[in-house]
Amino acid sequence: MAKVGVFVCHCGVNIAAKVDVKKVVDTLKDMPEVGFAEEYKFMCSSPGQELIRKAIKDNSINRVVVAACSPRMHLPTFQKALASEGLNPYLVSMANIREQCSWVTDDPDEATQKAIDLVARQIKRVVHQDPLDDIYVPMTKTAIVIGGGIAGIQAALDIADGNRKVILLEKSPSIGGRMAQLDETFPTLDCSQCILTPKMVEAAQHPNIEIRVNSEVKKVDGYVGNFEVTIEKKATYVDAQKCIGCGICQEKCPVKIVPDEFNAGLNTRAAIAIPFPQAVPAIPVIDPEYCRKIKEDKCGVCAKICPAEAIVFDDAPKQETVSVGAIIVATGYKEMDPAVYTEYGGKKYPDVITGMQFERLVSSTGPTGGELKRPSDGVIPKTVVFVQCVGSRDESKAHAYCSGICCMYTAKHTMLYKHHVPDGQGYVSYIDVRAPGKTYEEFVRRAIEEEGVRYLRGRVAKIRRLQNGKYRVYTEDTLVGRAVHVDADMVVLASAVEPQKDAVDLAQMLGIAYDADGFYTEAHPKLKPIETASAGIFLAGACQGPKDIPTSVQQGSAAASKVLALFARDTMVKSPQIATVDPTACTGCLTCSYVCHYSAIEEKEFGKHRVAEIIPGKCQGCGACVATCKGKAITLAGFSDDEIYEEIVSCK
Amino acid sequence: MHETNKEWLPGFDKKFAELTHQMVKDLEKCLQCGKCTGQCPAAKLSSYNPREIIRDLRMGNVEKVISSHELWLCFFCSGCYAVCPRDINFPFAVSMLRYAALAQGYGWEEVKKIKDPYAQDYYSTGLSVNVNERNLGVRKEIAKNSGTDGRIETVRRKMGLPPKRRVSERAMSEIKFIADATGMTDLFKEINKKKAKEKKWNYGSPADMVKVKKGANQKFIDVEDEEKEKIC
Amino acid sequence: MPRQEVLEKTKLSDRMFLFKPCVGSNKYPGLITASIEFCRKLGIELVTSDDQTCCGGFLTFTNVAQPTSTMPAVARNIAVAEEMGLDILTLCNGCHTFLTEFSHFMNDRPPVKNVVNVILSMIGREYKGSQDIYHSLEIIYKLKERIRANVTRSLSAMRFATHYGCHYLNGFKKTALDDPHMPTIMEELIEAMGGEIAEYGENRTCCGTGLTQIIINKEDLSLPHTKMKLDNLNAAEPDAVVVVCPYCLAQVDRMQQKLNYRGSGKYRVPVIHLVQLVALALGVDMVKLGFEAHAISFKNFLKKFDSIHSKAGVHDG
Amino acid sequence: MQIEKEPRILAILCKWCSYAGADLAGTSRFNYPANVRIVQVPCSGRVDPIMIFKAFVEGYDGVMVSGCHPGDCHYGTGNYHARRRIAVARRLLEFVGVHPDRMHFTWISAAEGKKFAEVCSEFTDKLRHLSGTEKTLARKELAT
Ligand SMILES: Cc1cc2nc3c(=O)[nH]c(=O)nc-3n(C[C@H](O)[C@H](O)[C@H](O)COP(=O)(O)OP(=O)(O)OC[C@H]3O[C@@H](n4cnc5c(N)ncnc54)[C@H](O)[C@@H]3O)c2cc1C
Ligand SMILES: Cc1cc2nc3c(=O)[nH]c(=O)nc-3n(C[C@H](O)[C@H](O)[C@H](O)COP(=O)(O)OP(=O)(O)OC[C@H]3O[C@@H](n4cnc5c(N)ncnc54)[C@H](O)[C@@H]3O)c2cc1C
Ligand code: SF4
Ligand code: SF4
Ligand code: SF4
Ligand code: SF4
Ligand code: SF4
Ligand code: SF4
Ligand code: SF4
Ligand code: SF4
Repeated sequence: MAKVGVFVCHCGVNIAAKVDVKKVVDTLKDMPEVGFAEEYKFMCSSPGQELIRKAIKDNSINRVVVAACSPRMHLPTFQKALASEGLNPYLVSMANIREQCSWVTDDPDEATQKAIDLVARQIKRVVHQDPLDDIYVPMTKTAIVIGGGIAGIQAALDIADGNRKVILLEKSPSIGGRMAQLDETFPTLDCSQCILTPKMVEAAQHPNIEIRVNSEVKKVDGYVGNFEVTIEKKATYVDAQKCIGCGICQEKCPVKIVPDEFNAGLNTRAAIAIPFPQAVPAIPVIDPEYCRKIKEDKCGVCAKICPAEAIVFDDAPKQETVSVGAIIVATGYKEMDPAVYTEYGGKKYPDVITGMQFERLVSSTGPTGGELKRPSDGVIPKTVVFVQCVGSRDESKAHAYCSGICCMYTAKHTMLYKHHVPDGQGYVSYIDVRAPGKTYEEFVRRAIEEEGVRYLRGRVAKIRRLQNGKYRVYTEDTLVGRAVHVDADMVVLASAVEPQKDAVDLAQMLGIAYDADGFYTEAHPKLKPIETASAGIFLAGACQGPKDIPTSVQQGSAAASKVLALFARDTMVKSPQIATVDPTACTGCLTCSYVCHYSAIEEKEFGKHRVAEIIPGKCQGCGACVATCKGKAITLAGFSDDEIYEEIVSCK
Repeated sequence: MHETNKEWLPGFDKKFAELTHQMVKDLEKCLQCGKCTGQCPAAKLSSYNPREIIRDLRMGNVEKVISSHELWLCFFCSGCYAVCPRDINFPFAVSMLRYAALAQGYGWEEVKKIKDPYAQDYYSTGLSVNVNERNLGVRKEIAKNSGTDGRIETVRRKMGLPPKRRVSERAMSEIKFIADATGMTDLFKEINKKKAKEKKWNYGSPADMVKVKKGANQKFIDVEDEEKEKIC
Repeated sequence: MPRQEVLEKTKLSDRMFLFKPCVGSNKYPGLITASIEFCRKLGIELVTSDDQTCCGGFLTFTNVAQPTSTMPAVARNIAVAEEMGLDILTLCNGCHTFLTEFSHFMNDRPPVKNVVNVILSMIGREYKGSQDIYHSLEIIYKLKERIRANVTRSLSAMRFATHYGCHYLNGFKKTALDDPHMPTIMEELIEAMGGEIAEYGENRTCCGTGLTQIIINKEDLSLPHTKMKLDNLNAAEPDAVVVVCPYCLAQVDRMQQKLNYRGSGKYRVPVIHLVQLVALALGVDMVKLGFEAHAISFKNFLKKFDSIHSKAGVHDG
Repeated sequence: MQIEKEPRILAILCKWCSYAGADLAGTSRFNYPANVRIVQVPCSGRVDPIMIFKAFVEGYDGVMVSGCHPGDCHYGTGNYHARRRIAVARRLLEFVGVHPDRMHFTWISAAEGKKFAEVCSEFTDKLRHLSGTEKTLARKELAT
């Protein structure tokens, strides 16, 4: 038998000035459910709470209604009071007679009347409330970081330093990501490799980090604390255990026509190659599409010459499943292929290149050894036009969003250009310069004021190659309203930042959300920028949206701290206000599973039937499934039909 | 700088409400990026600037736009639409704006120029192009090339065709009916009678006014000089 | 739209309605005869009707008539083809644009369509919106392999520049067969017929007709613009320039004469419509090509063409 | 017991945005009609059309459902589910003879206390102007 204790608060004068508190108590104390009723000046104060504890002890009440402020304010306070007396904390309910009554009603009579009504409803409701137990979930305290760019490396290092094991998964042959390809970096112009390489080495040598390159996720099962991730390692045809990284194989390999990804396709490399000199690990991989041994059973030079006998031509992909408690997704971005920009020549003009290609052209480890020569004829370009927003802010051809980093790297490019070609003239075609980071605006001003770069406000309309080998770049100088053109030796397109090609596939494997463009969606854009809607899966770096290095690193560290916070406990506590399916009522239609944002609903066998089952670790308690289920087979603890309908019905 | 009246001119909005409201909505998408103007053939040769016209419309300077010479410079090449990152169909807007101009009494001298060769022919022959070659130079060339008198009628006959393309009686009576019933005929008459209002505005930045562009419209430059004070 | 999708949507039938363009009829009659003849060779019958008039849409976009007047005029022309149950083949970027745009407008807005049909009912016609409207590029490109197989007068050693004009590729940038900035279909067609390509930078530049600029601002805008284009074209030294629109044809052809007359240079690149070129390669009777109606002479062109063919021992079919 | 003749409103509010918005109306002392009764749900996606029918059967004159603004749902997409379900519910209401305007669906964020108070007042006004007959009819039908 439910015996409800009712406690009405004055909140100083906040409530009592409008609501006749005494009348409330007097009216309600005779309700059959009520076993005790009392008023007090400040219910949330220690003496106020003591009142509840005492009533539980002395009057053996087993349900509590506190009529006071908003439950958002003090529900936890009163739950604790119940718990301290051994009563289940979910057996308390609050009537909000301050925010919803005394503060918004003019007339004292009306207010009192409303308060009585509000409290009565909670008395009716609390009777239907069930005791609930917090959910504890055990967990595996190893994390996996998917993607070995700067964001992933940073996250892995921080978790490892926090003394937890972490697997750093990278699909390419080396960690480092896009940052490894950059020359110097804004806003300080320090050399990218100089600051990145030590981190890559540190990650490789850290006892808590296991780097797995050439590997991809194939399947993800489980939920926070207990994920099962199936990883596939691609065939590389080189035994990483044996290889000593001498590089003789790539020197001797006769097939030298493989487009060099690291150099953004500006040159070619051998069929067996270490991706770049500073790669971690520095172990070569054979490209089976080009290797003559694999394709036509000829050659075999590398195997003959390898001092470590590391070449294995009969290599095959291998799968393995690992158990982890948390996942960080740090798969980064790719640069858009500007081929759709036929007005800029598509891919027809050899000297119209992308930002990344420019990075490689000025890099000392690049195809020209750091000498800036244009691709078509090796001439040093004396006039270069840098075109911003190519593929960004263009919903017609590519993306509506702003890529965020290209304004800054274009300013950087103009400076690098001036450092390489002091007598050259750089032009930038822009719409708006977006430079809101610390010292960013100053950086752009430096390009304009000190390096004499001409910033032309107007989007490039078209590029035409001239007979003399120059490129005529047409635009409007919108600040004076005049159609103009510049004859350039080379054009650099700031091509948009795009999600990886397989971004959506991975998201679907992980059960995380992604936006219309394919960037992963954070749980809340402001307050949960690291979390995904799925517990235990976190985001870092440019896979969530275009980002520069500082922000990618910040997010890597933030994701690591989320993982460490999760791992600080031995088990996970979850709110018990989640949904459960009554398998005897469920028809197995699984409509509920379509509305669940957290993929918490799965199919299971129940006798001869197939029914829905809700995974407690995944359910977040939104109740969307409850409203969807036609058979009323689902109950949401804390917000059951009984509880809500009682509130609706018992209104007078 | 801007007109005080930020609304469409009275009458115009009522008549073309559906079209114009959609159009104005479309123009709101404009990024003012200038890609359109950068490739516009008319902008290259004159003070015409599609981006600026959009800007003016967005700021409510409607009368300035519809009373301008520039409104009548568009080639309708749709190059601006082809490059526009927001898919703004500007030539369509120009066409509508020209109706707006006419509704307010501007631009009649321009449509008069078009009406005479094309519309007149349409009304009398069903085709907007006449078989008579007005340009004697061309006729001379054709005569040379074909060994005839250079008239298209003759060439057509030589090809085994009737002297000019036939349009059936029925077709003629039908299009005349449509023209009469829908007010086209009246409009043709009106075009003849209309006296154009004097144009009030013209575009062009101060830089354009000092520097005569190669091949640019001399007439406009003159006007610009007169109007300089008004603009600055 | 990717090219493949447009091609799949393009339906070939053995009878089509040839929508006669005004300029094509009364200035360059070869366009119509060449079309009929080459299509006949490929097994397609092109049907025309004397009930068809000027498309009518033109009058709207030149602002000499209100859309409320031209909408029924356009619908009437489409209805003529619909009555025969034929899809429409246009030879003019303008006809194609106006017929397509107006039919979309009416199809998307049943009330407008109804009003138009009230007017049409008074002349005993009805606009249904049941037939497809095609640009000649779509049909000819779809016929590419058939054309390749039926070439009797190869265009080999002849160098052609192309001019696609504005309204089809630009105006229909989302639905046209090719890219508005870097189209290649005409080049592919020319190469399929054995010809060579003369590339020039201003390929995608407007011819200068500018719908109305040839009238409104002829001297100040249209002419200088066309001159600029022609100068660039001349530098590529083509044997002819191929167009897909009679308005472009008229502008490029006639303005050369005008500029020559004024002594502003020497311009003598013959201008040929794609249908004439296909007809030429497929061996259609030369008279039917109507080259004699062009202002710029085909004399040198044909001299070179004939000399190649007599060398190769090929004779007219 | 309610104030005679004043329309009675049931406001079903999501816990994260709209309930907090109602709280803010209180903290900011934006008065609104006293006949509004609030029921908290975790998410507007929890709202089942039956709740709305139940409310009309129980004699409410209007039902208001509010969740987070599109894109702001704490649970990602709950408010979109709600929007869809409410659209269906509205048609059903019309079918059984309840004026569809007696149901109001809106987005109120945690920062929109003022909006909450305004919506309550405007909705009350609107209900005052709607005649009661068709609702009574509906109640009879629903009850049987
Ligand atoms: C031309 C250019 C110049 C730039 N210059 C600067 C600069 O000067 N300063 C600056 O701050 N920023 C600059 N940036 C931005 C910088 O590159 C990014 O901020 C940074 O690389 C983002 O790091 P990330 O780790 O998030 O992603 P990435 O560097 O893209 O790394 C992601 C990694 O994940 C791997 N991966 C992807 N998918 C999978 C998968 N499914 N499974 C396993 N692994 C996967 C990839 O192979 C890659 O190694 C520049 C960008 C460009 C394009
Ligand atoms: C007009 C305006 C509108 C904005 N709108 C948005 C928006 O729409 N969206 C958005 O994302 N961001 C917005 N912002 C930015 C947003 O306000 C900041 O990003 C955010 O408040 C930063 O949070 P913070 O905790 O770093 O600093 P703060 O909010 O400044 O908090 C710092 C706290 O530290 C306290 N403090 C300071 N010194 C000491 C000391 N010595 N000892 C102890 N305590 C100290 C201060 O009293 C203060 O409470 C806006 C900013 C402005 C100015
Ligand atoms: S030759 Fe052998 S040991 Fe040396 S890098 Fe190649 S595979 Fe490794
Ligand atoms: S076997 Fe393949 S990888 Fe090795 S040297 Fe020959 S081609 Fe190169
Ligand atoms: S960052 Fe700058 S260049 Fe890049 S898309 Fe945004 S505005 Fe354009
Ligand atoms: S200072 Fe503020 S207003 Fe100015 S550009 Fe930066 S962010 Fe924008
Ligand atoms: S919607 Fe209800 S009946 Fe259908 S599967 Fe889910 S719980 Fe079972
Ligand atoms: S309550 Fe929400 S999170 Fe839980 S199972 Fe149902 S829909 Fe999924
Ligand atoms: S190209 Fe489009 S978005 Fe850019 S200025 Fe022109 S109309 Fe505006
Ligand atoms: S359609 Fe008009 S505005 Fe657009 S590019 Fe052509 S001439 Fe310029």
